[in-house]
Amino acid sequence: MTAPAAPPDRDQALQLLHGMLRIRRFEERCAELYGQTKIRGFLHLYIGEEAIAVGVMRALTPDDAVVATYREHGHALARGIPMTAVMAEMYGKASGCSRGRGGSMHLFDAGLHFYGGNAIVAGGLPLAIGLALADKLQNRPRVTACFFGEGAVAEGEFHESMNLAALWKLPVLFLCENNLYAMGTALERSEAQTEVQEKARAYGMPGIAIDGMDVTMVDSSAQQAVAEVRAGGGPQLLELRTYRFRAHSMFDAERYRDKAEVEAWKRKGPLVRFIDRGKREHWFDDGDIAQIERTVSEEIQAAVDFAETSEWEPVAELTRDVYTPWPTP
Amino acid sequence: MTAPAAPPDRDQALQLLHGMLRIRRFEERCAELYGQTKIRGFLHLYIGEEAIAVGVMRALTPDDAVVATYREHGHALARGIPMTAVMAEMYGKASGCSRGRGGSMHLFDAGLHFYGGNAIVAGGLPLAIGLALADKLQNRPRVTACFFGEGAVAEGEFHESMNLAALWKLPVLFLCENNLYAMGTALERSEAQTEVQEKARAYGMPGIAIDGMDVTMVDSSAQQAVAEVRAGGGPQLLELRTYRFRAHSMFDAERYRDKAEVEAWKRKGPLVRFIDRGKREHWFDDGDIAQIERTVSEEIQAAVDFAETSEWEPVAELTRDVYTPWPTP
Amino acid sequence: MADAVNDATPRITYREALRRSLHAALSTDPRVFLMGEDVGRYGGAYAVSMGLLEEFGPERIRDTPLSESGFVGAAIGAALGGLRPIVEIMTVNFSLLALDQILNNAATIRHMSGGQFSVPVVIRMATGAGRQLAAQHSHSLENWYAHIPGLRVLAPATLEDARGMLTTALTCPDPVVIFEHVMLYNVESELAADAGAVEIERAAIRRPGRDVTLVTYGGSLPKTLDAAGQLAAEGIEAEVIDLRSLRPLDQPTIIESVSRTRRIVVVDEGWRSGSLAGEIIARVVEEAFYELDAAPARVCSEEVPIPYAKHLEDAALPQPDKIVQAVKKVMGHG
Amino acid sequence: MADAVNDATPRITYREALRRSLHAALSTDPRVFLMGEDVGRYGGAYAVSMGLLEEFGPERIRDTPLSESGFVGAAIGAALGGLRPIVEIMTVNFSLLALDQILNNAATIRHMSGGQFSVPVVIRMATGAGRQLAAQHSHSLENWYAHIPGLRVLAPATLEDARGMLTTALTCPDPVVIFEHVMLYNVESELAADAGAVEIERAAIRRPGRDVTLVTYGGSLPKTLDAAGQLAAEGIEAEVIDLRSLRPLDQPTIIESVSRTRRIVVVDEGWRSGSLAGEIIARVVEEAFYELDAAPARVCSEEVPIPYAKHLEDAALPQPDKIVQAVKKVMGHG
Ligand SMILES: Cc1ncc(C[n+]2csc(CCOP(=O)(O)OP(=O)(O)O)c2C)c(N)n1
Ligand SMILES: Cc1ncc(C[n+]2csc(CCOP(=O)(O)OP(=O)(O)O)c2C)c(N)n1
Ligand SMILES: [Mg+2]
Ligand SMILES: [Mg+2]
Repeated sequence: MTAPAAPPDRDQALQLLHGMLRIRRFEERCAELYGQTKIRGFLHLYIGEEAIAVGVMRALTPDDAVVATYREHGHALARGIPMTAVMAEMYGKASGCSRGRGGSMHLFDAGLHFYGGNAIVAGGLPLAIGLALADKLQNRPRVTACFFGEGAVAEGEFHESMNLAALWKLPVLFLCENNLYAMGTALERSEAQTEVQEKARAYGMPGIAIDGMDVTMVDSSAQQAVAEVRAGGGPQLLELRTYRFRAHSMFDAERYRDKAEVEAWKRKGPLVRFIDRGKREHWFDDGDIAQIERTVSEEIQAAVDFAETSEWEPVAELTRDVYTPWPTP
Repeated sequence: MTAPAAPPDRDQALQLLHGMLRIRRFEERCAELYGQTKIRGFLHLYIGEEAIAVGVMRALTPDDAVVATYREHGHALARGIPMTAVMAEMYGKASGCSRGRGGSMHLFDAGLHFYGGNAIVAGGLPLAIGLALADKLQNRPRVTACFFGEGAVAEGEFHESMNLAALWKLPVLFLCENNLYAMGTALERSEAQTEVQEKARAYGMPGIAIDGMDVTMVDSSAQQAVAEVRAGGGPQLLELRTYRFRAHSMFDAERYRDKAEVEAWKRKGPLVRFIDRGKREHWFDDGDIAQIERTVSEEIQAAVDFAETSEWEPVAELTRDVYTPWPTP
Repeated sequence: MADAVNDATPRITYREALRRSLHAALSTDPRVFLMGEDVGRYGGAYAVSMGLLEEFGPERIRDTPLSESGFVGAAIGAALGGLRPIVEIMTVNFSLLALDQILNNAATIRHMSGGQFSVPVVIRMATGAGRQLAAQHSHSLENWYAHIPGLRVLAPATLEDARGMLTTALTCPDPVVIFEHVMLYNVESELAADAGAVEIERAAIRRPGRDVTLVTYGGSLPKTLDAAGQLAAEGIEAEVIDLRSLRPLDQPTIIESVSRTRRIVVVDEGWRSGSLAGEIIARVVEEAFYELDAAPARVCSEEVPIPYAKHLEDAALPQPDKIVQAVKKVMGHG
Repeated sequence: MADAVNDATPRITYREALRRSLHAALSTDPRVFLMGEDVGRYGGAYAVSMGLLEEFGPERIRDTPLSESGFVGAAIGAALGGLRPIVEIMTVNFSLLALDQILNNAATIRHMSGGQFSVPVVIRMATGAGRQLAAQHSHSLENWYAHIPGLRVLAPATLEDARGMLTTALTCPDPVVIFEHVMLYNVESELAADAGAVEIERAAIRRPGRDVTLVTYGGSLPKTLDAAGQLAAEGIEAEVIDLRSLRPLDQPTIIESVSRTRRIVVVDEGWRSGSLAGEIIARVVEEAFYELDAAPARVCSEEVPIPYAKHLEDAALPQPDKIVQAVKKVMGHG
């Protein structure tokens, strides 16, 4: 059922590689900065799952909407929020993309239709329904891409949202990032039926499972799904099979899974695989990779510098933006 | 997939008829009493759906648990709560089965393991999960029968409860009383997938649809399902196809359905059909029916007399039973 | 139908005032739509939206499945998407199922995004007891909502406010929750043909008086006015303040009144502990402690799940006689 | 593991005190089991149940899917079915998803059934801010729960209470909600080897004083004691009351103290409007108006979704310096 992945040309391949490496290195730096207490609160790394955000975002137009979770650095960067603004947000600076209010879990960008960073599991799904409903009622040919983990599938809001989307034939693309664990809870300990895409059928919705570690496969599947949804075919569910290489958050001792399991998955990681293949198929060579690494590293350093030198929001501004300025009549 | 309905013998047939007529006439009287303002608040009549409560309850043992909704007079009576106590509850008297606190929507009986009368749509489902979990953890061979309307299927709690029951292989029998409407909302306007029993598959749970207007079919299907659940086969869903002949509650103008539709369903009603068949197959005759009507009418009159003459709870007792008497250590 | 709507009948019900307000909004702003359980074909559980489906069609008078979290969240999303949704939660009792969406999304997204988004959603719900609907269907949880930064919370107690608050709320860029007390729907009074938007941040003095300030809102206003009438017959002139807005609270109006009367009784159908009444009293003593001549008092619901039986339900709720007693005690005539 | 549990190390953490309490309950009562998200293999989001799965097995240390309403309702049902469930809701922030079950079932079934059923469920949850977890993960909604008739609500602020309240709650026939403040888990102090059940209806005076009464609970207790220390250095002797039980409230202890000190400041991490602090003040002025020499005051959270940035989060929450200032103002030194 999955679309055949058209091999990328050299430019596309370099873009995909750049997109993934950029997220990977950014997050590696974030982990270091966390150790240095520059970043605080919860920090959920996307390392291992980069192919999904990079592959899916390519399928969207600037007008489409994105709803993501607390594990959304990758989505924010791939969508185009400047790395400076994202890093400043992680620092809690006023120049952050959420003015320092949100931190790692709540990245927002109105111009890019990036509706957060939602830290309540499944809490973003109803929002996606509403965004898509607004598009439908206003006859806008937009798609809302709604990301969530496989853990969210157990929540009542998943069920309610899937049904509403299907019932009202809304242009929503549900993207279930199935990394097999919700914190320490393996999928088979949370779902009676573990084939997530099977759930879609209970709502009469098309649903397929994709290898989420293969960025070209994600890319082409997302292209096809987005096109169908945009054409008015109603909502779809893509289950993206992936794995998180790091701990759930910086507080997680990972007692629930074997090192060996993690290592096995790392060997199937989106970057190793794409680099292997890209070199084998001569899309790029080591020189290209080194060049990308340099660009990325410069971008990251610039982002850190920006964050470091940005101002703190004055405390006097604490309660701004609780309400929108509005004259009572 | 449904069990073949073994024809009842004369005794069984009379019991089934008596069970259904008793609920029908009781509720007809309740509607009158509502007009006389003896009964107040919400009154949700089960008229048209009696075959379900009567058929299912026969399959349960006294140790089994029942969880019902606000449309539960039929279930309460069929389970064995004395009609006097039910009627007194509708009057709000201290002798009512919930001491006048609950009214029509909240009939309870601890001795009969009748856990209410829940007026939050789908609110009883998680309770049923817990009751079944308690049975499982304590190795009690009990079944929890959980009734709900097809409207409840859209609620997140339905989804969460179905999954928990299936995941933990709990002895719950889910009984979806599909009367096609949730207040004024027809099933096809609330569910993308209208085959309710199909939903069960999303949890890897067996689910079948039954003609809920045929009491013998309900009886035999429930017997089989209860036996399988009790034997440790895990939860099951029975969808019981039925129709409510009266308005949703006493406030409903029924603008959402045609009189003709209602009339057509009435002709397929559980009592007409069972009486026709019973006479045709000589399970009983008009004399038997008249005899049952007399018994029922006497029981109802006795219940009304009991309710009329019962005492009101003294106002001084208002806040009793908010907390259980308990010595702080 | 459309004609009847614009017709200023001399006396109409609170329900009809709400309906006219919905009708006017739907007629004038194409971004406005109404969604909720049974708002369409059924006409609304409390018959507020009767006839609107026929006039505005099923896209704008949108019946929803029983999925409170889902459709309230969808209304929030639709507001983010540029519409002006009015979402009806049938009653406050079911709003708990949607509370996560209201608190963690509607009220929070603006601040959490650094001010990038506003969420102009209006959430209407029926509230309160008095119809013998028993414990699960008789809640008064206004104070929970009034606790939430980022929300505005309104309680129309008069026909003018039933007609006007929704209109104003729809011009507000932030989420507004409107509580309609179930005992008010059938209340009748006159309503001017040109009734429309009202301001939504100030309390109103519904009856002036010099001896004691009675502060209340929503479904308790008629009871409080009744009590004030009885007190007047005994020579006690009570000033009755209708809060109208529960968040923000119009503290100046309350303080000004109390500074004149030097006595206060708050009437609130919420359970006493943790009631909005407690908040009002706290504010008054923080702000005007030395203006008071007597200890403040509250008349609230008893701390019990509301029982079905009429005499028990009546005993559980604030009633005019309890208000009269509380006032007399505060006046030193207790 | 089992040995370590019974070992009275001189200093242990609040977290460890909770763990010992769970361990003792699981060891002594076969009806007790623990359920919740990640309580088993993960060891608990705040590591409270670390090691219990290995000792008691997956039936009694039951990991649940992310289905708050479902599994909290299941715990209520299991309590009806004769067990003594302890259900952990990872944090209060997610408890909104289960609030319908808690209010409309756990708290209500006893009364609504005319006293036929009790619901002996214990619901534990982490609460509060201070770890830079931002708006959706920093709520303090204790007062919402304390509003609900039929519940008991506890806030252990010390190791003795962390160890003992759960034990007592498990003997209680009614639902008990226990709030564990996230900033307390790492607090260390000594705990007697034989520490066990504590009574759960009375407030405790954590520091005696004659000049002003500071009422607080949970995560604000250390801040309040800190402030009291600073005040003492300036000659102001503050009495610090730890409420311990938020429902029922131990009004006599508060009134007695205030009658001596004649001044009160309430410290509460809830947002100011509709806070538990407001309720305390209302009760004090209703009951002991004439005992007060000064207007009561509160130190609460600012009315803003809690921001991520440390300096903003700090500014949003009660802090010792704000408490000191509030006390000085109440003392007339402001
Ligand atoms: C409603 C709710 N319950 C619990 C949590 C705590 N929590 C945060 S992330 C998480 C795991 C979610 O797993 P999944 O959806 O698979 O996403 P992943 O973290 O694997 O990307 C949990 C339990 C939460 N944030 N919201
Ligand atoms: C959570 C919740 N939402 C809404 C309601 C109002 N309500 C009461 S009954 C009902 C319809 C339920 O329909 P269904 O589940 O099909 O049961 P039926 O009444 O047909 O037996 C509704 C919407 C409620 N009680 N609870
Ligand atoms: Mg996951
Ligand atoms: Mg129905």
